[in-house]
Amino acid sequence: MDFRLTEEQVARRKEIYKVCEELEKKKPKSYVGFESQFDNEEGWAFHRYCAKEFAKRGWLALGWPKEYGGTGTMMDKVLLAEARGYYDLPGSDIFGVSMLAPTLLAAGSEEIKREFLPKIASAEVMFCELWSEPNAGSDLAGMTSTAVRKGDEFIVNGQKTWNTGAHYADWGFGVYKSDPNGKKHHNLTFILNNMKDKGVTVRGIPYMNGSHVYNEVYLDDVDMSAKYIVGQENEGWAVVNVLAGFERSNMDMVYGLVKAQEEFVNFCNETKRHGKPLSQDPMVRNKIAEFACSIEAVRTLAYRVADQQNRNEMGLMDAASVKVFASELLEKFGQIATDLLGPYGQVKHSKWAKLNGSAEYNYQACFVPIVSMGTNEIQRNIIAWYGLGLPRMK
Amino acid sequence: MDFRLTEEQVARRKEIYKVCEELEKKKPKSYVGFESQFDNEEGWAFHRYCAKEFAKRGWLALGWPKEYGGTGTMMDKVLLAEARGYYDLPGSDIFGVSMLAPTLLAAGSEEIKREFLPKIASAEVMFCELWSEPNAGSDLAGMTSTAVRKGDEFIVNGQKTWNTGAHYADWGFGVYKSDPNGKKHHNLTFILNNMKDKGVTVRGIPYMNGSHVYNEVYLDDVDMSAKYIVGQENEGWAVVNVLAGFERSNMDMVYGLVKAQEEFVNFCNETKRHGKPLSQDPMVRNKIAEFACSIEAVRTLAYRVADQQNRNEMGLMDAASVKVFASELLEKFGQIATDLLGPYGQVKHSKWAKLNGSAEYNYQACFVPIVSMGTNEIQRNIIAWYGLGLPRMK
Amino acid sequence: MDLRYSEQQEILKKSARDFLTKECPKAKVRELENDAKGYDPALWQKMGELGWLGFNIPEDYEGMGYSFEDLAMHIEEVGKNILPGPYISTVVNTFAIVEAGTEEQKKDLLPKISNGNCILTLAWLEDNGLFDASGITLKAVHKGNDYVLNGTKMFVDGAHVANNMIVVARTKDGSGEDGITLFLIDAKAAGIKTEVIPTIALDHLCEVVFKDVAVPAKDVLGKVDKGWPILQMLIRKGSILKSAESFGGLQAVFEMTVAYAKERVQYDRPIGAFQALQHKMSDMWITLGTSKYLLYEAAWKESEGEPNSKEASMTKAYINEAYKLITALGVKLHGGIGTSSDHDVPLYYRRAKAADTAYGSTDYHRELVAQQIGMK
Amino acid sequence: MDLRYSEQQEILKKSARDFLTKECPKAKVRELENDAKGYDPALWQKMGELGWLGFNIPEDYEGMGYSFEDLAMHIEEVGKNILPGPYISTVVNTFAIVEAGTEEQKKDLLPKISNGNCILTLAWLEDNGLFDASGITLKAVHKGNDYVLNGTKMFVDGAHVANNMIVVARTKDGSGEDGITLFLIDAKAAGIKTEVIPTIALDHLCEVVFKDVAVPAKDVLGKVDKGWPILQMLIRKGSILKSAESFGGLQAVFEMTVAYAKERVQYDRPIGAFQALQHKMSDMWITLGTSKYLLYEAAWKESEGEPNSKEASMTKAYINEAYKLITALGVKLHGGIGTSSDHDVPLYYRRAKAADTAYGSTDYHRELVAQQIGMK
Repeated sequence: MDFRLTEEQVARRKEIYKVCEELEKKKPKSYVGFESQFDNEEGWAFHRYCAKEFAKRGWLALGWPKEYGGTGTMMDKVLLAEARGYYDLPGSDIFGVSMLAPTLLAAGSEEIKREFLPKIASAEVMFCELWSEPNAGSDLAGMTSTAVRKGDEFIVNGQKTWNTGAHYADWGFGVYKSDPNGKKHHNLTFILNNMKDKGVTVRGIPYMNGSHVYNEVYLDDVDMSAKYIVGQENEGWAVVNVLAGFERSNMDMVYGLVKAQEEFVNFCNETKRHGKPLSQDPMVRNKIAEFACSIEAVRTLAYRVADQQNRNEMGLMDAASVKVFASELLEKFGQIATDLLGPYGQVKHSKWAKLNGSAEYNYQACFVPIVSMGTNEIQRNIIAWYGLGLPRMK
Repeated sequence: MDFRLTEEQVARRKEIYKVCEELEKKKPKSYVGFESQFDNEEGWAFHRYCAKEFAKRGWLALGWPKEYGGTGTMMDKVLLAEARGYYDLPGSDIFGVSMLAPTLLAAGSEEIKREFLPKIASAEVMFCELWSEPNAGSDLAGMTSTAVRKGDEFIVNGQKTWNTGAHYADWGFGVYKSDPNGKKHHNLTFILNNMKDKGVTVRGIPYMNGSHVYNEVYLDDVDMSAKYIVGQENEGWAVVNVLAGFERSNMDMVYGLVKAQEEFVNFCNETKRHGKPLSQDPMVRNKIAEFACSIEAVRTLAYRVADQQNRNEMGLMDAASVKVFASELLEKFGQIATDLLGPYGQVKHSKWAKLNGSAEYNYQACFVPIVSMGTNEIQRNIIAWYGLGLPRMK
Repeated sequence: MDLRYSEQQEILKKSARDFLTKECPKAKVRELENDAKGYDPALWQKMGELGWLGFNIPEDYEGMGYSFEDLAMHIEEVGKNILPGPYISTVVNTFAIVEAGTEEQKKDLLPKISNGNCILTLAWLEDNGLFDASGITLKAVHKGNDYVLNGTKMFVDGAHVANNMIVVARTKDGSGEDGITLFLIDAKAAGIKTEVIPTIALDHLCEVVFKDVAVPAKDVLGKVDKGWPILQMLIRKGSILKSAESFGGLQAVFEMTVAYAKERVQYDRPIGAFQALQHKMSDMWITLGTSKYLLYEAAWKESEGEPNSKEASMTKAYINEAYKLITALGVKLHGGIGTSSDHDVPLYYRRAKAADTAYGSTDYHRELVAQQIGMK
Repeated sequence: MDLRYSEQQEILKKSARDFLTKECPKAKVRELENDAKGYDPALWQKMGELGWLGFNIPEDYEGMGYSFEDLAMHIEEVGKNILPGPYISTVVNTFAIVEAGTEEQKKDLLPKISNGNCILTLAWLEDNGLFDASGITLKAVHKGNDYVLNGTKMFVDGAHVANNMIVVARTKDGSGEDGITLFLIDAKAAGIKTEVIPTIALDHLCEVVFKDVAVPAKDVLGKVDKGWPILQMLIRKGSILKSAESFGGLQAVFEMTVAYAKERVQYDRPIGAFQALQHKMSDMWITLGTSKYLLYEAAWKESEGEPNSKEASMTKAYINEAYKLITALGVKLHGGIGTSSDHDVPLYYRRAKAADTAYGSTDYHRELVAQQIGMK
């Protein structure tokens, strides 16, 4: 094995960290955690600002083919995720950059690639995902929204839900039932639409901590152009699967944990309890060390995913492991950190908060990675069925 | 609520503890834990000795109707289990006293009750259970052993497995397929048999720590008399369910934990590490205290089960909770205790062992209560289906 | 031995349930989270009329004189429904007056509390966040007939709306248990500045700054320098009652989760048919059972006047963790919908974190348990 | 970056696998547990012939001179199969001679070890059970040209069959890291008494009593009083290699469990179709993945000569717990059959407990991690 980055990668890493370190200084005060980019105007503006800074450097098209404006490598993309995670920065549109772009590259028409890839690479257009429906969460088979073809257009009706950032997004990508009589897996169409289109209504679903991340999106007779179909008409299921195949390394989440650990260690060194630094409490040392071991373990596995992606292997099962493990580690850290803060564990971002309120923030925000992008329960099913070859329940 | 024992119960408790304290002094050195009664001649002799002592006092017929020699109350039975657990004593045949006797009382013919109840109460006869088969573990539907009726006899053939103590037991009780064409749940017969019968072969299955607890029992053309049927012919399934209904409070396991905690606390007080008693290590204090909370929690719940049994309510779901929780607590204690002993955690009962080797013993023996009497997984199914009313998988 | 709620207790519980379902629906709970006061004065009045605020006040002082166990069962229902405001604080702190107050203090305050005209809070913790005696540093200096208080208290429940406040202060140099004195003061006294701290449960815990607050000597509660045992008593009773509240919340989340699992269909079946989820709900059930009798053993002993500080600490340490764990599971079993503040489960999840440090954290109580199981 | 086994490493692993499958079936593993020696001399000879005992010995001393990473991968296979006897001990302890031995010591012992003619063990721990320097109390007193050793060592792997032994002794008063000296001695020297301790893995760890054992000064390994850094190096390398063994065991149990779940039918379906079991096996898979790269990062750094004591301790602390957890799960997923000594899973379950304290327990290594992540 070889864990070493090439000299070029080391240099790139340094460059990326430097840019991110600078950007971090411009973070608005209200930006308290990884979902703050969606929570308010300031957060979204900062997201767009960072995105522009990255775009300038070609960092939103890392690993793409040159002909579509690609720069760098898949590994560079991982390095950017790492640095963004470490500094808790937005700026890379998870829907546009991480999900749609590779899907378009794999399954989009030349026309649609030429139209949208540059807009994604330049951070001109931000996307949202129109996916789950009230009765189709984990299971897309329950989908009821419809797209009825009329010449060059589809008339789309229905309700989508859990649409992260849909209240700020410029465009959306979604799947709709396009053939009421079609067989399962051959009755959906994958279409892009402008979120400003007539008939699109976005309504916020407040997150448990009061922040605005999720939305419901109502589609009433929305005209969507057939030229924005990705893949084939009625073959949206296949496109969904292509998209699901572009699992991320979750390096940003992992490096968020790395940073959280560093900050917590500093806090323990600086905070005295009963006249001694908290860091000298054997129980605290043991717990934080245990946590550090887990972080390092998942960090190395995330690098294995990156390594696989870099050689165009998918590593889907390892990626699922990273997703499950890192998100549950975040949950555990929220618990440990709030516990160790004693009564201060409950304090929200404010002048009284320790660690800028991050412990309380994680205590609630941890569910975002746990239940989104295929809940961890679903991930465990996937590992069991496709990774281990265990029989699927009937 | 009222947690107080009556004055009579307090006196009975004192009496039982006293008898058990005396018996404990006679424990052979080779008796290292709760399954030692089956492991060797010495253990089994001690089991029979204790049983005789209990029988003398009428303590093997606690809570039975007076007409069958019953003495005392169901609560007294619980108190005996408590004291036996605390002093880690055998003497109450789990199969005869705890399972078969109440089953006979509920479903046996007058004749069979008159024959066997006195032998159980006097500790003359010890039973084993002939239940699981190689392809019928949790699921009795896979049972293939047969009992073919010939006049007043059944000719029984087949193989049983996981038969605790069958190598010492005098009699067995089992279920066999008695009607090859009968409908499911109406094709089994529940019969008692003498383990010395011709055609009965017992072969040990060594437990992971090398001790002899379990057996396989081969039945080759064994004649079993029809007068030893419990319930109706072909209606053994109903009897099995009656028997399964006599869940125990598991008070013995719970009080085994109570004792383990006491011994461990003493050990920590007396053992110095880095010049200080282990009991002053904040991490040790925290872990043992956590464990103590859990023990007290399950102890109170076990008393709730006893309380229900005492008023002829079954409390099956609470009993399932106690079984699952206490057995997994024992597993956890095996882990914590061996960990805290450092390199001594791995040492078996010997002159080098700390705490008489109990930590290493529990580290392995914990699986006995976890996988027997319906594995904890099955218990969780039962709670979900019958307790919470969740739909059974198809 | 009879480990059932008595018939009378069942009636008590049902009446609390019915009242709260009607008077304090979740819409009101949400509204009060962002309300300046954080409680509903009209509702408080009604509770006073029903006797809820005088459960533990002797009949001589216009209270109901119920047993501690009855109170715990009542608070179980309060926790099941959620009731915003310093209700439990007021009830718990009242014990200090009942057990340690002078006749004058009792006559003055107990009827008011019982009738719903007095909110009583406790100014205990400080910015060091410690639960033991060494955490008490706020100074009360004897000057003439007064004591003069200077310092800052943290996490004081509803201080901004309280009428009276028990202040835990140091009247002697040192950091031990001796030299701590309780003062029963007017919460609006001159020199007191109160600010609401934003907390996870939005439960209006306050920072209270004392600047030269003069307190007449007659307002000492109990004896000078000997306040710690009274505070310990409050911590013990508060631990049990807070655990009763949490246990109610546990049940609510359990019931909601099982109901949702029966109703929500995915992959052509209710999600409650999935074994992985079933087993988690079975674990919730097991946790409920183990919590319940641990709690009521402690409560029953408190009623009977039997020593129970070990059981109280065990209860608090165990249920603290159970509540956090089960509510987190509840969120996850609900999936996306369980993460929305529009849903009820997160209301309990956030309160589980808040409950966890009220009257002492898990680690604090585990240390008390360690001492009482003989760890030297 | 390339986080795959190289082709050559795959070959190395396959040849170890094939050899052990043939030469060390589980029947032999069971037999050797209760054998007086605890290892198979004939097998040891063959391993010597194959070069297994000289993997980490430079070619100049008749070794193979493989990289540390190759060695770890080889040992992963050893752990997967289980190989009774002091193999890992001999390999790890050899590093002390390679890195700190005199030319004479090297010439004397390395070829013998490499050729399978010398079992080398380490007498480190004592009855205080401590892993840090303060645990070393066995005294070595300078007398003329000799050192005289008195004291007792515990948990010495295969001391009863070892040819040579590295003894960790105190040559200066105190309990710190300074004043510790390593002696490379004949394991059969006069005054040494050895007894096998019954342990969970029946792995023939010994009590070794030293009574006036005279050791010539030339048998000091490294420098007098400066043995601790060498021991630390052994602990670091041993931690990684023991973790590699455990990681192999983890895989074996995982594979057996998944295979059994596909094959065992209950309620008309393979038990692997039950979601509760599926999710546990998914968790096993996740644990395998996280263990693997943590381990090989540490091993790779060791090969490259990069500082890795943090990673080595993280690996040991993490895989210790993973191995115990996953083997316990393996037992439970197998149900009854998994609890029998006739079955292979308990072989690994018992070894997981044994592995856990070899080269330092989880808590010991977590403390080292705490120091190295900046906890003051």
